Amino acid sequence: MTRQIPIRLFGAFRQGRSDATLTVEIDTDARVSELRQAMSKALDSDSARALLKASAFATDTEILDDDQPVPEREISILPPVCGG
Amino acid sequence: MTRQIPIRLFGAFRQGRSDATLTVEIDTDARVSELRQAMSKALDSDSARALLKASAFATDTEILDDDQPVPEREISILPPVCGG
Amino acid sequence: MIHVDITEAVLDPLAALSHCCADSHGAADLFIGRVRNLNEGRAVTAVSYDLHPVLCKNIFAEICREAQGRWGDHIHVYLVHRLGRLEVGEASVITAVSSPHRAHSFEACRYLIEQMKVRAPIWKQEHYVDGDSEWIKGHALRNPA
Amino acid sequence: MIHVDITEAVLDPLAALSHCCADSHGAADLFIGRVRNLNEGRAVTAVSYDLHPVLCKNIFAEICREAQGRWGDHIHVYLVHRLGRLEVGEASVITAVSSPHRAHSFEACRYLIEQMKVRAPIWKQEHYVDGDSEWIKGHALRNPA
Repeated sequence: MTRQIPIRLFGAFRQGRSDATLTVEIDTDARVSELRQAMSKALDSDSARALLKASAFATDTEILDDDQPVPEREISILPPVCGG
Repeated sequence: MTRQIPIRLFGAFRQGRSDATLTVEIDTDARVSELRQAMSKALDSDSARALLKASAFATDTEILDDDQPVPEREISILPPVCGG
Repeated sequence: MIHVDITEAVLDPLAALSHCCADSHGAADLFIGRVRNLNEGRAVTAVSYDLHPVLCKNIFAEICREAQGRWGDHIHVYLVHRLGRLEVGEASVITAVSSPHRAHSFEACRYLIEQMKVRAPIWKQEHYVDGDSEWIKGHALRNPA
Repeated sequence: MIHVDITEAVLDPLAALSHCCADSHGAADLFIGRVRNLNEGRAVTAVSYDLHPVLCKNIFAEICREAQGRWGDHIHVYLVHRLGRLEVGEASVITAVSSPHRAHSFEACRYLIEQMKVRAPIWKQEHYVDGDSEWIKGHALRNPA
């Protein structure tokens, strides 16, 4: 069994894209590390893949660890931050 | 030769006084320490004399040391400060 | 009292100072971050801020609660960040704290801005005089693998 | 740029932030001191400030120049104190600094208020709920004899 995960994109991941979401397919019981692999395959440039390595997956309430199961909630990918 | 020195009063030195100046007489060539003695004699309470010991004489531009000659300028007596 | 927000509207320092005020508070410190005309030697004309609204407000609230944990539940805390495109000189963030004595206001206000910068999901794209633009490198949120 | 003043008018934080602003300054810190309703356990209703106007402005300017000496001539510095009778909650002093980066704004703004408190010829008479009033003990300006 697999499921489709729409990943919300922010910051540099939006560079040169018209949409703010990237959808990938993972196993139903996949962990965040597998989501990371699937997203890496779906990205179209080395610079985006390098950015992904420094980026965190998150829900609306928490940053996810790589060994957590992917929760049934909206998932975002957060590049390194620089507010202010 | 003596001269009259009007000393501008601030803060607690104004407590219970209608005027903001206390005039004392010192020798023409007196130093600040002598002005301090003259003012001490002119004060009417022990608490004011105690306050004077912690207070500084000053012009509009500088705090005066006790061994300086009393300058020919307006003189103020400044109790310990607490702005803000 | 805690107030956090993200907004596309111009930031209002007086709103921050109204929030950070109480009869028992003798001190308030307020910090404003503004868009600079120069960053790492490049002439900047504007900055676009992208952010994750819900997570951002959650993190802001968490940082504010931490400040109250460190400097006292009675302190008033304010943290608002702007969203969208800002010209040079416009305020991107305001943090403010009021407290009975000044040391806590300064320390807590500084804490808010320092923590916000490394933890809040906010991204900054600089627009340069030469027409180029670039997403600024920042602090990784990813937990060490 | 340095702005110092003493005034009987209500203090204006926006004037401070307008002064502490430049295209190259990404940061501004502003401190407000306000009259508290409690001091050393006594309920306060108001405070009267007395000060030596000319010497006060001279000392303010000296403190501001020192801040520029320590954190750079380019920083903008603002220091204004109020005079007269103030009710609880009213601002007695505003200090503010803007600079390219935030650390200098925080440090210099703190410097202004700390130095002002121990060096400026200003005196505070507290008025209490019970009708009593008292001149507050402060920091001696007298050079050690």
